[in-house]
Order: sequence, then C-alpha cells, then structure tokens
Amino acid sequence: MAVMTYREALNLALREEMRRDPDVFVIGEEVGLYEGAYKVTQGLLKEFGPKRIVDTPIAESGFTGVGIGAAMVGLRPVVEMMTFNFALLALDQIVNSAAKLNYMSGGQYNVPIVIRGPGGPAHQLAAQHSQSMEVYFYHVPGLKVVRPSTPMDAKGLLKSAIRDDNPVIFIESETLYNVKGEVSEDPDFLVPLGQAAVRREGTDVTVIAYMGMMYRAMEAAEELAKDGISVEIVDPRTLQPLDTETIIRSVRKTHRAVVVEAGAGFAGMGSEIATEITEEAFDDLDAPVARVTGAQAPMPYARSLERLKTPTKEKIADAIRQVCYANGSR
Amino acid sequence: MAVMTYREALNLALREEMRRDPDVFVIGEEVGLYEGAYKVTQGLLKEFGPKRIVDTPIAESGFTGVGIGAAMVGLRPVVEMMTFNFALLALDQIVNSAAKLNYMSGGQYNVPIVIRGPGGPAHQLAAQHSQSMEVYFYHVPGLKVVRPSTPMDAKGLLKSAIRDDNPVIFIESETLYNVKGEVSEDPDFLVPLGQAAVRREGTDVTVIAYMGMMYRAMEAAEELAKDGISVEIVDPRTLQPLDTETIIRSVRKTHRAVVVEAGAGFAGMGSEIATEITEEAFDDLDAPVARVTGAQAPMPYARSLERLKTPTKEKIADAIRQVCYANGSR
Amino acid sequence: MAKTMTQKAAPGLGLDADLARKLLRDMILIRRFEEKAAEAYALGKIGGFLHLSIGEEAVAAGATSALRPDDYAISTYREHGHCLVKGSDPRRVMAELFGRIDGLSKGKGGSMHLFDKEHNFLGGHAIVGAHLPLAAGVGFAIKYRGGDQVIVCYFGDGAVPEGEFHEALNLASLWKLPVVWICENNRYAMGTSLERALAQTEIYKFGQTYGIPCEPVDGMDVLVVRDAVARAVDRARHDKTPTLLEARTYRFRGHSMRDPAGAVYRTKEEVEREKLRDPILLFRDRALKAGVLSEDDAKKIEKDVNDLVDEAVAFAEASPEPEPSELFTDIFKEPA
Amino acid sequence: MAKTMTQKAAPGLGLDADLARKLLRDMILIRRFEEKAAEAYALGKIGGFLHLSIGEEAVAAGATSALRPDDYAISTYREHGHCLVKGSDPRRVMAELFGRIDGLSKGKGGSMHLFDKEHNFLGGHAIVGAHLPLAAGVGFAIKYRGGDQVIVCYFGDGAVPEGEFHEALNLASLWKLPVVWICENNRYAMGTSLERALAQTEIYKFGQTYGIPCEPVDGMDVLVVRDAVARAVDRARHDKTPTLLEARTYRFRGHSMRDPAGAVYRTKEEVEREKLRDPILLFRDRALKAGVLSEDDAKKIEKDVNDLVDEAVAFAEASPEPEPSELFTDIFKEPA
Ligand SMILES: Cc1ncc(C[n+]2csc(CCOP(=O)(O)OP(=O)(O)O)c2C)c(N)n1
Ligand SMILES: Cc1ncc(C[n+]2csc(CCOP(=O)(O)OP(=O)(O)O)c2C)c(N)n1
Ligand SMILES: [Mg+2]
Ligand SMILES: [Mg+2]
Repeated sequence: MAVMTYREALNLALREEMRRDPDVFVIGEEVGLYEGAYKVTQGLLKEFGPKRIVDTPIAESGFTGVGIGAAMVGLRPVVEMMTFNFALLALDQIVNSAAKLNYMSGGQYNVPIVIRGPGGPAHQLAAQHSQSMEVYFYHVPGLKVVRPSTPMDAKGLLKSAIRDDNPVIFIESETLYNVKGEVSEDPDFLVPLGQAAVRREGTDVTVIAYMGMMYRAMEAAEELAKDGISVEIVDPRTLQPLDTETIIRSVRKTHRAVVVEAGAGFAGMGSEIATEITEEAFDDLDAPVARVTGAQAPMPYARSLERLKTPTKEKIADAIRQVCYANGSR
Repeated sequence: MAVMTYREALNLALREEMRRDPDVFVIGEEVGLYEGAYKVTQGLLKEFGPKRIVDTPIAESGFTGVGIGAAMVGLRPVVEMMTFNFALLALDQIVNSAAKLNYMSGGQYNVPIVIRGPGGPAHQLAAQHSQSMEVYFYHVPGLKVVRPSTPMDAKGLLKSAIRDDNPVIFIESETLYNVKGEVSEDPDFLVPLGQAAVRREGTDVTVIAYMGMMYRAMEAAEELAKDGISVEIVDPRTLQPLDTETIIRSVRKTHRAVVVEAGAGFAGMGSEIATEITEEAFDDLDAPVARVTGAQAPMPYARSLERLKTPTKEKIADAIRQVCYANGSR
Repeated sequence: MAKTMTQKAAPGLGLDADLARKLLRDMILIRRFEEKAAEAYALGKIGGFLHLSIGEEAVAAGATSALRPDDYAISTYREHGHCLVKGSDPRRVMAELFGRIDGLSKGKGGSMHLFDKEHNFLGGHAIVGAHLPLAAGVGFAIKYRGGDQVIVCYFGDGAVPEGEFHEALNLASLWKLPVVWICENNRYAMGTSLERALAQTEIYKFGQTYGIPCEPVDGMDVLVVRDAVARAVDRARHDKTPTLLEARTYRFRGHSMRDPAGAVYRTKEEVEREKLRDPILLFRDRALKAGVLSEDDAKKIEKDVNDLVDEAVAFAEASPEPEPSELFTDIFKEPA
Repeated sequence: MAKTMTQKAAPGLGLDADLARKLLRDMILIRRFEEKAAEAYALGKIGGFLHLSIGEEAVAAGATSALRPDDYAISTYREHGHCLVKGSDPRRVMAELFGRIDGLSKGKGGSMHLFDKEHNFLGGHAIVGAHLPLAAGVGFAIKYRGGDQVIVCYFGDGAVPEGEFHEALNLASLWKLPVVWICENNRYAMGTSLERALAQTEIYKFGQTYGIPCEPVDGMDVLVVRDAVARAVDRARHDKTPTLLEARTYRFRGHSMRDPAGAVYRTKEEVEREKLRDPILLFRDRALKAGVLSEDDAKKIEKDVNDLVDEAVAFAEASPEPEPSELFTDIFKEPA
C-alpha cells in the first residue's frame, strides 16, 4: 500500500500492465513526448519507447480505428481520449465496430481495447469541453463502461479493463486526478469489473453516486448524520455491467434511495437505477426513489452558472431529507 | 383529408414547407436524382431543382455541418440521413455544434435544422444497420426529438419541426413507410411538438409506446380486450420534450403502466418514462411500472434471432397481464 | 511473395496454367456464387441487403492471387468475392447469407458482415469508410510484432469523400504501415457518380498528397490487377510502404437487390458498353488464345464451380437456423 | 473588395497611412488584449482554458483587412484576435472572458466561444476541425441566396489530419463555395509538430488535390497575408472559387495558459529565433522606414490601444455575473 494520487494510480496501472504483457500499448494525442495532456502517461515514453507509446495526430476516428484493428489481430491497445468529449468523433468506430465485431463475426473477432481519458464536468470549460459522456456508451450492447471514483479503483479497474477481452470505456475525471488515497502496489491487485462498492454504511437511506458526486454525497451524509439520518452510499464503479444486486441489497435494508448523477438527467444512469430499484424492490420502498441530476442545459462558462449546473452537496442533502420524511415516517 | 402512406405524408410535408418558405432546402445522400434511398423525396428534384434538393457525397459529418452552418445564417435545412445509423458519424456536429450554438452564443445564433431519416429495427439488416438511434439524442440539452408513428403525425410533426427555430432530430422508420392512414391536406395543418396522443382509451392499464411498438401494443390490447383487460395506449410522439402530463394523467386513471421500447432497455426511454411515472404518481400505482424492451444485444441477422431481439405482441401482452394481476387486484 | 511472381510463365500471358486456372476459377466462382445468391434472395431465402460484385471479379481475384495465405484482407458490404477467393468455404459463406448456424458467423452477420478468421478475412463492414482505419490498425499490429504480412483493404469510390479515408491514409503513410489500399472505383456510389461526389475524380492522385506510391489500374484485367497489387505487396512487405491503387471497374448489376436495374443514374448504353469488357470473358479469351488453357479446361472449371455453388446452396438450405439462446452469445467474449 | 485593393498606396509599401495605421493598430490590439487577458487569468478572473495568439497577429489583421464588414469569419478556440479585428467591442470580448453578463454571449461561452452576430463573427469553436463544415455551410447559404459575401475560415495545422478538413474541402471545391480557408500553420498542435502529424507537411498542397487555388503565405508579414487573402476573396466573391491559404506563423506562447513555456516539444532557440520575426515589430519598422507612419503615429496607436484595453478590463470587472435564471435561457430559441 502506498498513498498516491488518482493520476499516479492510473499511471502505475499502465506501467504494470505494459510490463506484464508486451501486447499492451498506449495510443493517443500527446501521450508520448508531452506525457499526456493531463500527465496520466508521464514517464511512459521513457520507459517503453515510441513503439509502445504512440503519439497520434488529431484524428479520433482514425486512431481509435487503428486501435480496434490492432485489437482484432490480438494486440491490447489502450486508446487515450485527450478528453472524452472528443470521443463523439470516434463514436461510430466505438459503437459500430468495437462493440459489434465479436457478435457480427459469431465470436471470431473479439476486440480487447480500452478507451480511456477524462470526462464529466470540469472547471469553466464550457459546453463543448465539460459534459458527462458515459451516457453515449452504457446503452450500447457489447461495451463495458467504468467510472472509477478512487485512486485504488482507478488502478484496480484499469488493470481489469486492460485484461478484459472486450471493449471497455473507461472514463476518468479532470477533477479527481489530484485526489489522494491508499493504493495497492501489488501488481496482481485487481478490482473486478461489475462490482459496486459500499462507500459508507447506513440504515436510513441508500445513495447511489459515483465520481465527483460520490464525494459530494459523502459530505452530505456527514452533515445529515448530525441530524440523525444514517446514509449508506453505494458507488457502482462499473456502469455496464451494473451491479444491481449490491444496490438492491442496500435498498432492501434502508427502504429509501436517492440516485445522484452529474449529467443532465433525462434517460440517464439515474433513471435506469431508479427503475431497477423500483422494479425489484417496489414493496420495500417507503418513498419513490429520488433523482438528483445535472440541469437539463448545456454547460455554461460563467462561474455563477456553472455552479448551478451540477448537483451540489446541498441539493443531495435536500433529496435525502425529502425521501426520508416522505410518507410521514419521521 | 386523404388516405396516403407514411412516406407520401412526409413527402407532402416537405413539398408544402418548401413551397411556403424559400429558405427550406433538402440535403443528403441520394435525395435528388435517385429520389431518396427510401423514396421519401420522390419528385422533389423535379419540382424544386438542384439548388434546393442537394445530393451529397458520402460525408455525413461534412454535409450535416453544411446544414448547421447554413442554418446559422438563416436557411432552414432538412438534412436527410439515408438511415440514422450513419448519424453517428455526424454526432459531434449534432451534439457539439447544432445543440449548443444558441446557448454558447448567448442566443445570437440559433440553428433551425431538421435532421431526418429512418431509424430503428428494420428487416434483417444486422447490427450496423438496424438499431434504435433515438437514445443518442434525447438526452442532449438543446435537441428536440420526434418519433412519428402515423402518416398524419409524420406530416404534421415534420412541418412543425421545419418551422421550429431549433435543431430537431426526426426519426422515421423503414418498417412504417408503407403504412397507410388519413392525412390532412391542409397546408396549415400542424401537429405541435411536445404533445402525446392517446391512441386508444382504456381503464385498467396504460401502455406507453411509439412507432412499430405502438402498433404491436394495439394488437396486444385488442387481444387482451377479449380477456376483459381494458388497455389505454399513449404515444409520446415527441420524446424530447416529453409530454409527461398526458402520460401521468392516464396513469392516475389506470393505476398501472407498461412502457414499451424497441431498443435495448438499459437507460433508455423506458427507464425515463417509468421513473417519471413513479416519481409523480407513486401513490397512484398499484404495481411497479413494467418495461418491455429490446434485448440487450446487437441486432442479429438471422431471422430466427432477429424475431427475438425486439418486443413481440406476446411479450407486451404478458407484461400487461403481469402488472394487472400484481397485488392480487384480480 | 517473390514466389508468386517467379512462377514459370506461359508464352504471351506471363503466367502458368495453374495460375491461369486459378484466376479463371476464382472469378467464375464469384460470379456463379452471386448469381445463385440473387436467386435465393428472390425466393426470400436471403434477407436484408444483398450487394453483388458481378463485373468486378477481376479485382478480388487478381489482388488475392498476389497475397500469401497469412496476409490479411478487409472489405465493405460488397465482399462476397473478396471473402471467397481468400479461401473461405463457399458452403459456409452461403449459409451465412441464409442466416444459418453453419454460416461463417453462425448467421449473425449476414451478407454484409462476412468474417473468416481461419483465412485472415477481417470482414465485411457496412459503414462506408469505417474499415479503413481498422486496416491501418492491422498494418500497425503487423509492424508492432515485426511480422512481414500485409493487409489489403478494399473500398469503394464512395468512401473517398468520407473523412476516415483521409485519416487512414494519412496515418498509414505517416507511420509507414504495410497496407495496400485498393479503391474499387466502379464510378458510382449507389446513384451518385464520381463527378458528383469528388472534386478530384482521379482517385489515385490522393496518394500523391500523402507521398505514397499510387496508380490507376485497369480493374477489368485480372493480370493487370495482379501485377499492380504484387508490386504494392512487395513494397509493403519489404519496406512497409503503403500504396493506393485505384482499380477502375464497373458493377454490372444495381447497387443492391433493391436497385435491380441500377438504371436511374446511368444509361443503358453505358452498362452495355461496359459489359463488353466482362473480366471473365476477357481473361478466358486471352488464356485460350495464348494456349495457357484449353476450351476443355475452361469448361471443366465452369462445371466444377457450378457444382461447388450448388453444393453450397444445398448445404445452406440444410443448415438449421440458430437456436434462440444464440441471441445472447458472442456479445462479449468470456474468459477461457 | 476592389475598393480595398485600390487605395492610394504610400511609396515602397503599397498602402496608405490610414490602412497602415489600421493594420498596426489591429495587431497591437490583439497583443495587448491578450497580454491583459493573461494577467487576468493569473489572477483567477478568467477560468478554464485560455489560448493566446501572440505572435500570430498578422494573420488575423491582414486577412480581415481584405474583408468587407458583411463578410463572415469563423474560427477555433484561439480566436480572440479574429473576433476583435472583425469589429467586436473589446469591452464585451473581455467581459465574455470574465464570464460576465455584458460579454458577447452573456458569459455563457467564454474565451473559446466568442460569437458576434453584429459583426458576422460566427464563433469560437473548440472541437478541432468541426467548424470547417460549418464554414462550407455558410458559403453554401451565401450562394443559395445569390449574395456576394465570402467567409474566411481560420483553423490550425492540427485540424488537417482530421477527417472534417477533407470533407469540408471536398464539398467546398465540388460545389464551388465562396470560402477562403486559412490554415494558421504555427507548426505545432499542442505538443505535436507538423512532421509528427502529417505525411504531407506542405499543407497548401492539399488544395491541389481538390483542384482549388492554394499557396503558402508568410504569416508573419501582414501585407503578404493581406495581399493573398485579397486575391482569394476576389475569386470567392466573383466566381465562388474557394482557396486554401497556408499562413506560416508561430505562436510565441505555450498552447494555453496551462502550457506556459511551451518548451517540452520545441527548443528555446527555435522560439527565440522566431521571435525575431515578430509581426508587429516587422511591420512597425517597415512602415516607419517607408515613411507611411511616424514614430509619433506609432506611439499614439500604442497609447490608444493601451487605454482601450484597460477600459475593456475595467468594463469586464464592473459587469455583473449572470443571474441564476440565465442557466435555462438560450437552450432553445423560443418563437418570437
Ligand atoms: C457512412 C455510410 N453512409 C451511407 C451508407 C449507405 N450506403 C451504403 S453503400 C453506399 C454507396 C457506397 O458506394 P461505393 O463506396 O462506391 O461502393 P460500391 O457500392 O460502389 O461498391 C451508401 C451510400 C453507409 N452504408 N454508410
Ligand atoms: C477533436 C479535438 N481533438 C482534440 C482536441 C484538444 N486540442 C485542443 S487544441 C489542440 C491542438 C490544435 O492545434 P492546431 O489546430 O494546430 O491549432 P493551434 O492550437 O496551434 O492554434 C488539441 C489537440 C480538441 N479540442 N478537439
Ligand atoms: Mg462505387
Ligand atoms: Mg498549430
């Protein structure tokens, strides 16, 4: 165990997997000489050389396609999206090639690729550079989608993603790169895809949240503890496949649930989780599941507006209170 | 009123709007000389000439961008996607340009564009050509999304979309082009965006369904009527903005709801509608809202598998029965 | 590669009888196979889209004859020919078109998505332009591993206006990847002629921009194709130089079975004129005249191919439809 | 257009004092404005990304001087200069960078998304390459309406490997749209040099492929830029011919404020060498030597610009932040 940043944890995961398996390589804009726009690939060019750390021109569809083609014949590319906003330019490659080739070929050509990079709301980057991008992926059959909230998960999940034989969309966050935490230095340490984590135990209400929202929910929970409300927090970690079991188990215990999501809420992760809870635990629920989501608006640049676009600690706390007082059970 | 096909209704809408407003033009692959891959633009080149019916090379991002640029300076393009599957190649243009320009420019540059074409499951076209595409759009703030189920709506909604000052994603269906129905020939006839239609009145359960699924739900309803189950069917018509009010009103009456959707269900329209119903009408519900969705799999080519991928009449009927017998109320 | 080029040549044609037989056989195989597929389509046994390459057989046959079995090929939705001559079993290809469990992809892909790992045939891609970056990726992987294979990437003139054409050509040129780009320029993308799609209609010239060898090739002459591809393969194999070949060809049928005549956007005269350059007849004639093949040889090839294709149809008919459970297999590859 | 070309020229420089004053003033305005913006960024008054065009001012100033006010311009996220010289009020531009309600876009766009409808400035686009098709669309609309305006589209060398560059150039060439493509080739896309991004580093040559006029231009010489753009505008205005100009320039600062030195991927010597060709100093010197401007003229311009920029900062500081309700306005345009 060592304390390191989320960024360093990712870097270590890449290093370990590249040392372990010569078929793993990193490709993307500025990953080599510049060591990554967000420095996740720092030092990798030096250690592994330009054959395995491949700088590309700005051609998202092109270099993502290169990754997919290389994966078809057995390499294990890690494609960096400088930010996930640019993945829209490669979306056809991801949806119509990466996600479908194994199926369309009847299992002949699987695509062991990881597409990773930061996504989600950042600081004053405005509408084109600050958006929750997971919504374009978790719906697509054939893709796995990961959103790691802690340094430990960042490392353990990235390693699992690289070892997975299928396309994995791995979305980090600009706002978490400097977060520090304990990280295993064991090169065999993995966090399996598809398992949620209970971040905080509680008895009155279950909050489902990931990434920045998970941290805000934690703050809200601390505050509500003072009012005697005991909050359990479940972090899905992998959105596809989703660990419904852990979520439902928690809700059956607390009878109330709040789902938090940074992106605009319409048909987002929050709707899916709320629906699954309602379907599976309808009779256990003492109140409808509440959603706290980003505003249904593009991301504004101005600080005063940006602040309002993404769920705050206060809004999360309000929603928790609301479901707890619902049905007059308090 | 005249009886015509869905295809003819769309064609008439285009003609009327082009006659009315010289700024309206049609652009896309094979829309002119070839008269449309699905013949929706039949005869338009002849009537309006190549200046206004513009054949393009295969360059979805390019010609969609041309439409957006032209719309920024006041034209009203109708961009045809030969099929919506190819819209993924233009998704960055749609999401990061069309949907955001009005916001990012503080209201200076709105984008009055319609992007239309067939989408959704078709017949044995396999994974890359047979997918429910609305999921990529209705989440995006700044876009309106229309899915017209009948010839009348096809005409009335397309005309409203063309007159709308904002980007409208208008997804038709290969499987409905030959459906016939009554259509108003009044050039002032419009169906407003954002209003659902009650397709069938009933008292026991509300089914929310659109496009091909709406027709299958109708068949299921006829069958269930024999068993004494009275089904109300609501067709949202516009997915964004969604007419939640009409849906909730119906559910408050029937106390039970089933949402049907052709696409893979994970975080789809069904989850959103189910969640909104649960949030707004929790205490009115006698059973959790049921979803009937497409399988979480790519579309297979083989007929035997394809049949299983999309909800059948039988599956819809089963779900209706299930919610009706829930809570032992029968 | 050197091997395929130094075979003993028959006088006048520059090739031996075995090779002549193979080239003729391959072209006729594609033709007959697709004629039968068209029949099956009319009978409703094949569904969805079906795109025939009739008229364009010389490109697939000529190009593939310059490859080693361990070289790769990748193509569009008009790929029956490329797949068959790469070595796939016609029975399994037909079964795939029929949507049956013994198809190359268990019936899950269909006509537009043929894949055959055993023969390094990488598909069958139906988004125009999208497989070009994949081809560059395969070239990348070959080089990464220090191999000396090459990949041939077939695409239509309709892919050239797409951005991915440009991205892929730039990357392959910049990184020196062993890719042979073969544009099958049949002058139309569905109903859109070259002149209405491209400011630069001499497609091979795009290669000049990227600084790679490029040339136009008579795509109706199987030997010309073979020769140009062999030279390109040689460069790719030995110094990883990509090449852009523009094979000028013509499709005798419509774009797909839903455009049977293919007549709105081109004249009947044009089609008839082009049919005079039928690649199979051209080559058959020349081989007979040069004495590399006899009339009997040709007849035997035709008969063998007919039998093979009939057998393929019978095989496909007999193969069962996939079981319902197959809907959910192959979405992900599970750990072994 | 003809008008801008026939102004009385001063001996030796080929332009009159008014124009010289304007060119110098425009370049200095960009420089000072951005220097001030950098200060404000350091103080946390501007957030997000901030990309300076210091060193590249001759392109914006020279190109815009060849335009009519009703012509259009469209650009990337490195667009302060293009926007300012197109006529936007520096106060409103600065307020936008500060995220204030009096900004061009009410503070919703920020530095990367300047839009000014009054001056036909079509933005500020931050997805590399994505605004090129938009420019073609504006050209399309001009022609559709029978107008004689043109649109100038600025983009970086980094956009050239993107597919949309190719799609847009092909469409504009094929359809003959009045677009002047100006590639601001500053030799780096973030940390990636031209040679590592493009198989063809002579960017103007892509124009040859599409059969349109094209040329490399010294982007550090405002008069050379002006002249080349004037000729291109002339062709676009009078016969709708697009042109690809490659303006060879250099950014003196890092890619953005987060890459302050811009030193990892280029040598200090290279930067110093390029700074010797500072476009402002070059032009100032020549104008003084040719006697078109006096030292006093130049000083006055500098002072006026300084005052203007100080005022812009004061204006921005004084402008309020947008009210919460603004989060939900402008998502859609509502019917009037
Ligand atoms: C990205 C995309 N856009 C449109 C289509 C529809 N489409 C299928 S084939 C085709 C024409 C392609 O022509 P070409 O590349 O010349 O190949 P050919 O059919 O002539 O062999 C089109 C437009 C598609 N499949 N993919
Ligand atoms: C599609 C896309 N990919 C990546 C980025 C990240 N990015 C922003 S600017 C830039 C470099 C662009 O270089 P160039 O076009 O030469 O313009 P310059 O910055 O030199 O003016 C990159 C990679 C982006 N904004 N958009
Ligand atoms: Mg073609
Ligand atoms: Mg640059």
